[in-house]
Amino acid sequence: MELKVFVNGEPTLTSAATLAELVAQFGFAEAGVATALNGDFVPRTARQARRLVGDDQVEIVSPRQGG
Amino acid sequence: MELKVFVNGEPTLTSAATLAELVAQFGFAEAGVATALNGDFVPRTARQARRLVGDDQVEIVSPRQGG
Amino acid sequence: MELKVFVNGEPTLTSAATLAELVAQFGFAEAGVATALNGDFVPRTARQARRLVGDDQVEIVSPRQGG
Amino acid sequence: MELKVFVNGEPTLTSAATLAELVAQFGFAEAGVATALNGDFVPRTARQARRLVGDDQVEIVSPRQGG
Amino acid sequence: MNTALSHPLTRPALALYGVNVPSRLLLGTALYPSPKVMADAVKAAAAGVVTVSVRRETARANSGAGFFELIRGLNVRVMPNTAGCRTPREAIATAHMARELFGTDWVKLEVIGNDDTLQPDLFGLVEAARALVADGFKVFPYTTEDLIAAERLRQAGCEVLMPWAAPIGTGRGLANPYALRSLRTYFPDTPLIIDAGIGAPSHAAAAMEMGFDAVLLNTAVARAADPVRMAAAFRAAIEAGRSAFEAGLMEMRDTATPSTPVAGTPFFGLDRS
Amino acid sequence: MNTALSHPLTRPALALYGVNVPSRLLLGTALYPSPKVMADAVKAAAAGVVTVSVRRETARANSGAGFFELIRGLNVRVMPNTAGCRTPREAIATAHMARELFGTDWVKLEVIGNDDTLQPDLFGLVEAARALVADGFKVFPYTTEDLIAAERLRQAGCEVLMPWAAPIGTGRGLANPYALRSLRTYFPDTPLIIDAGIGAPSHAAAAMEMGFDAVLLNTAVARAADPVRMAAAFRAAIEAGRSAFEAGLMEMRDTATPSTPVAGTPFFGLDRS
Amino acid sequence: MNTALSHPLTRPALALYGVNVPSRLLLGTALYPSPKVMADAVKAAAAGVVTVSVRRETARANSGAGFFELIRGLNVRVMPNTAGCRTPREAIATAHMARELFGTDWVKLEVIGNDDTLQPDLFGLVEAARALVADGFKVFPYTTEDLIAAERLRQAGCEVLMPWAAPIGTGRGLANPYALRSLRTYFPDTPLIIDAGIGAPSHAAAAMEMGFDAVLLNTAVARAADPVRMAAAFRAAIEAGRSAFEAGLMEMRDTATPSTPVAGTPFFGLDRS
Amino acid sequence: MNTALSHPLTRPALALYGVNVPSRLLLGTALYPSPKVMADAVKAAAAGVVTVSVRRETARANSGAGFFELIRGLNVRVMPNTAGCRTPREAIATAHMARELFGTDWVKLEVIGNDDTLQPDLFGLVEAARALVADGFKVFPYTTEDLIAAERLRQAGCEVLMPWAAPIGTGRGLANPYALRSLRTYFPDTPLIIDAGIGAPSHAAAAMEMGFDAVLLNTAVARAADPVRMAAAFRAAIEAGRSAFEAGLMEMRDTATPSTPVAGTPFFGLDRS
Repeated sequence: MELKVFVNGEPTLTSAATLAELVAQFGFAEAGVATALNGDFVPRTARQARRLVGDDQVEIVSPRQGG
Repeated sequence: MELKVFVNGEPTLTSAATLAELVAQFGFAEAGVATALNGDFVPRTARQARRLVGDDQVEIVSPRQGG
Repeated sequence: MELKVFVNGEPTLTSAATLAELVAQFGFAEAGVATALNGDFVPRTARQARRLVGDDQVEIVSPRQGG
Repeated sequence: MELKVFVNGEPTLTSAATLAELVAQFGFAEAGVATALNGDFVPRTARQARRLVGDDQVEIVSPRQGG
Repeated sequence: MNTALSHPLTRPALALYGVNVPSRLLLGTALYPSPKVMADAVKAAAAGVVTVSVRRETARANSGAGFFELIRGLNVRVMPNTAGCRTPREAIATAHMARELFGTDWVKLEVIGNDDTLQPDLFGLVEAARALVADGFKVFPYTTEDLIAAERLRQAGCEVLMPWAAPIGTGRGLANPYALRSLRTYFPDTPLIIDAGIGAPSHAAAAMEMGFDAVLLNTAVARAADPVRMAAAFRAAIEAGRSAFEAGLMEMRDTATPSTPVAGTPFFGLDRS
Repeated sequence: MNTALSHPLTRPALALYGVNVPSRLLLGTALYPSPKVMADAVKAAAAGVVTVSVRRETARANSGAGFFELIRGLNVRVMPNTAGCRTPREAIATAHMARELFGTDWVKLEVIGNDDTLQPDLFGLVEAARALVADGFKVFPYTTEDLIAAERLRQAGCEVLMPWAAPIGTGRGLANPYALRSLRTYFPDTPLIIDAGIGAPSHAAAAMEMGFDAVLLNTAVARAADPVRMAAAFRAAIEAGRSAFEAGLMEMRDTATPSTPVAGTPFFGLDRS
Repeated sequence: MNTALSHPLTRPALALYGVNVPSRLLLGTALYPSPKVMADAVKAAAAGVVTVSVRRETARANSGAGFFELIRGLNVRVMPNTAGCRTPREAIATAHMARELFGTDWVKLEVIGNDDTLQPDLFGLVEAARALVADGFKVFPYTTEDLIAAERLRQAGCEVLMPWAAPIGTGRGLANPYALRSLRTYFPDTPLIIDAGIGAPSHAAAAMEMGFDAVLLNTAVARAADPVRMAAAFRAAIEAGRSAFEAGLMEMRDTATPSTPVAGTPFFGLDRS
Repeated sequence: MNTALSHPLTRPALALYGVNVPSRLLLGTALYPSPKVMADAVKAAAAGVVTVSVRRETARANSGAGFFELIRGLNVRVMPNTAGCRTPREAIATAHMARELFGTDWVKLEVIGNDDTLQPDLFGLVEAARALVADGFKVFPYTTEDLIAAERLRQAGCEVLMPWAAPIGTGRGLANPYALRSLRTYFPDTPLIIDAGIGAPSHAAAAMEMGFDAVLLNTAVARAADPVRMAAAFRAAIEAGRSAFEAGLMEMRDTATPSTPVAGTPFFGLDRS
C-alpha cells in the first residue's frame, strides 16, 4: 500500500515505510545524501527508525558548488 | 521615620510616604516633572497611590535640549 | 562681373565689391551681424573699405544660445 | 693671479684657468662629476677648452638618490 | 525659493503619521552657544519639527521649566528623543516620561548599542518600537541603512524610518550612498528621514536628491561658527535638493557633450592650421 | 533664504572685473526645450550673468535678431563665449565678433583641445587670453584645475578664472575635489567660478562650501525634466553653499559625539541588565 | 612574493577556530565555466578554504558524488554554506545536512533577509548562530558591518566574523570603508574575513591594508574572462595587502613633499629668469 | 605569482623606447633609512628601473662615487631625473649632466611649476621635452592627466608618458580616476606610467587594473615602517593589477546576484513561516 509524500518539494507515491527505504528506493548511496523531514535534519543513522507518514516533507540533498 | 531611597541615582533620606509627596518635598511643580520608579514609568496621576519603600530607585526628569 | 568667395564656408558667386555690399546683398541688418575675413575680425566700420578678392573666406555671424 | 667665480653657488677664488683645472683643483675625479657653466652643460671633453672668466657660474654635480 | 514657493500645489507636503509637516528640515535643540541662538536658528531654519529630550531634574536648577517655555514660544512641533538609552526598558520608560511632559505621542526612538559609536542597537530598537507602538506612540526609529531592520520596524508599526547618514556628530555625510539608495528604492512609500551624520548643506541636498523625504540634524548647525546663518543654509539646501528631485535630475554621462550648439560654429571646416 | 537676504551687509557681493554681480549663479542659455522655458529658467535662477555665443547667420533664418531681443528682455548681464574654437586665432576673431554684436568686453574664453573631451587646451588658452587682454577684453578663461595654467592666466591679465568641475555636459560634479581645494587655497583673492560638469544642486553647494565664488552651468538646468524648477533649485543650493562657507562649517570627525547632553541621562548608573 | 615567503616567521599564520589556514584567500566553487577551470582556479589562488553548498539531489543526475570527488582532490579545507536559507530553521537544518555530508563542523552561515538584495538578516543570523554553536558547529556568519550584530554574534559563540564589502555578486568593493574601519578597530582580536562584494584585486588589497584577516570571494574570479589568471591575481593582491599592513603604510598627506633631496639641487639660488 | 610567471608567453613584456623592461614597477632610490635598506628594497621590488638624480658635489663629501657604486651593483636600469628644476633651461642642462654621469639617454623629465605643490609646469615641460628629444634623449615626462599636454608631449617625441596619481609624496592614490581613465582610453598605444602620489599597494593595483602599463613610486616604499617588505607588497600588487587587467575584470553590478546556485535550494517552496 502506497503513501503520498513530498520529496524535495515534489509529490511522490512511495511504498517505502521508512526514510532509509525511501533513500534506497531512489537509488541514492546511503552516505551520498543527507536528509531532513518536515524541516528538521534526520541523521543518516536515524533514517531507519524514522517511519514515513502521509504528506511528509522530505529533503534529500548532496554536495554542490557554493560561494 | 525616614526612608532611604535613590533619587536620580543619589541616595536620599526622605519622610515622604508616596512618590507624590517626594516630588512635592523636592519643590517640583507637579506638572513640571515626570517620574519613574525602579525602571518603570509612573504617570503623574499614579504618584499619589505609589507608596515608597526602602531602596526604591526614583527618576525625576524634566524637559531638556535634544538632538 | 562676379567673384567667387566663401560665405560661412559655402562657395558663393557675388557681384559685391566690398564686405559691406556683401552683407547688404544677403539682406542682413548692418548691425545685426559681425564679420571676419580670412580668419580675422573685420569691424562693422571697416566693412566698406574692405574690398573682396577671389576665394576670400567670409564669416557672417549673429547672436545665439551659449553655455 | 686669482679669479672670483661661483662654484655650486658659492663665491670662490681660484687660480684655475680652465674648467678642467677647476675640477681638478677641487680634487674631483674627472669622470666622477658633470659640469655646467653659466647655466649651460659643458661636456667633460670640452672642459679643457673652456677658460674661466670672472663671476662665472659653475655647477659641479655627481650621482645622487632620486625619486 | 520663489519658484518653489509659487507652486505649492506641485509640492506634496511631508505627511508624517498623517500630520502635514511644513518643512523637510527637522532640527535638534542641543549644543548651541545660547538659548537665544538656538531659538534664532530654529526660526532661520523654518524647522518643521524640533527634537528635545528629558533629563534628570535637580531641586536647585529646576532648568526644565525655562527650557520648555522657550520651546513653546517657537510654535514648532516637538519630538522628544530617548537619547542615551541603552536598553529597550530604559527607552520605553523614557518615552513615557517624555510623552507626559511634552504632551505628544511622537518619539524619536534611540536605543544605542554602545557609547563610543552611538550606533543604533537594531535588536533593542525593534523590541522597543514594538512595545511603544502598542502603547500608542508614533515611533520615529533612529536606525541604520539595514533593509531587514527597516522591514521589522515597519512590521512593528513604525510608519516613518530615520536611517543615519553617518554616526552622530561626525558630520561625515552619506557614508554609504549605495545602501541608502537601496533603502529608498526598497521602501518607496515609507517616509524616510536622514538622521545623524550630516555635516554640510551639500550632504543634505544630496540626500534629498536621492529622494529621501527629510533631514534631521543638530550638530552641523549648532556647532557652526554662525549657527543662525548655517540654519538658513541648510533650509535652502534641503529645499534645493527636494526641488531637484521633483524637477528630475539630468543623467550623469561619461563623455563630454557641448552645451553651445555645434551647428554654425564660426570657421568650421576651414583650414585650422 | 530670508535670513541670508536679511544680512545684506554681511554678504560681500561678487565683484568680477570691478562689476558687482547680483548672484553667484551664472547660467547658460542653450539646450532648453523652448525660448520661453529658457527665459523662465533665467528668472527662476535669478542668474547674475547669462552666457551666449555667436553662430553663422543665414539669409533665410535670420535667427540672431530674435534671440538677442529675448536676451535683452531678461535684463541680465550677458557674457558671450568662444565655444567650439580650436585655435587661439579662431577664439580671438570670435571674441571680437561677439564684442561687437553684444556690446560687452566680457568674454568666456574657450579654446578646446579636442572635440571628444572638449577639454581646455591650456596652451592655446593662455596665448588667446594674452592677446584678448591686450585688445581690452575682460577675459573669463574656461580652464582646468591646473595651478600653473592658472598662474599664467593671471599673469596674462585674467582677473577671474573658471576651472571645470568635470568635462562639459557630463554632470559628474567635482571630479577632483582635492586639486580644486589646492587651487582655491593657492588663489585666495582671485574670483574662481566653477564652470562645467555640475550635474546636481548638491555639486554646486559643495563647490561653494569649498569657497569658490560662483558656479556657471547650463546642461543640468536645461536638460532637467522641469528646467525652471531646477533653476530655482540651483539658485537655492548655491546660496546655501555660500552661506555655509561664510557661516563656518563644523569639522568632520572620525568618532561619534552625542548631540543630546549626556549629563542627567535617566537611569544612568543603574544596573542596566 | 619571494621576500614575503622568505620571512615565514614574521608572518603569523591565519588561525580560525584554532586551525592554521595556509592562505588568506577563501574561494567559492560556483559559477565557473567548467569543473576543470574551477579546480585550476583553486590551485592558482592557493586558496586556504573553499566554500561549497548542499542542493537537492535527483535520482537521475546524482551530481553530488562527482562534485565531491573533485573537491576532495583539491586537498583544501572545505566550508559548506547555508546559501539561500531564509529562516534560522532552514539554515540550521541545512547546516546539519552539510556537516554530515562534508564531514566538517565549519559552516558559513547565511540567513538571507530578502531575495533581491541577499542581505543578511541580522536577527535570524544571531538566532541561528546561537543554535548552531550549541550544536557544536564552528560558525562563520556572513554579516554586515553592523557593530552591535557583531557583538551579538561574538556573544553567541562565533569566533570569526565575515562582514560584507557590498552585496553578493555586485563586485562594488568596499561600500562603506569608514564603517569597516570602525569594525576592525572595535574587534582587534577577532578574525574578520571580508565576504562578498569584492570585484577586483585592488578591492581585496585595500581590505587587507585596513587590517582585515582574509577575503572570501567567488564571482570576481569565476566570472572573469580568465578565471585562473584572475585567481592568481587575487592571491597576489591579498598577499600584497597583508604585507603592506604588516609593513606599515605611509601616512597620507595633504601637501606635496619632494622625494629627491632638495639639498644640492643644481642651479639653486641662481637667477632663474 | 606562480601562475602568472608560468604563462610568460601570455604576458607581453613592457617595452619602453624599444627596450623590454622586466618589471612594471619602477622604484625611486631616495628617502630610505639606509643605503642597505634601499638596495634590499630594490631587490624585493624586483624593480625594472630605478630613478636617480644629480646633485652638487662637495670636495669633502665626494658622496657621488659611493652612491653610484651601490646603484651599479643592483644591475637594474637607471633613469636619472631632473627633480627640482624650475625652468626648461635648468632641466635641459641637468639632463645633459645626468646623461654624461650615468651613461644613459633615458631621463625622467620634471619641470616643477612651484615648490609647494611640485606640480608639473606643462608649458615648461613640453618646451624642455622638445629640446631634449632633439638632443637625442629618451624623455619620460612627469605630467598630469591633461589630455592636451599629453598630445603635445607625444608630438614633441615622447614615446612614454608618466601622469601623476596625486602630488609627489602625498600618497593619496588616484586623485582623479575619471580623468586617468580618459587618458588611458585616449592613448591606447602609448606606454603610460603612473608616477607620484601612490600611497598603498591597492592604489597601484587599481592603476594597473585600469590598464596603465607601469607604476613609478618612491615615498610609499621608502617611508614604510619596513621598506623591504613594502617593496615586495608593491611588486605583488602591481603584478596582481596587471594580471587582473589581462584576465578581464567582472562588470560591477548594482543589484545582488547569488553565487551559490539557486536551483535545488533545500526547503524551497515550502511554507517558510
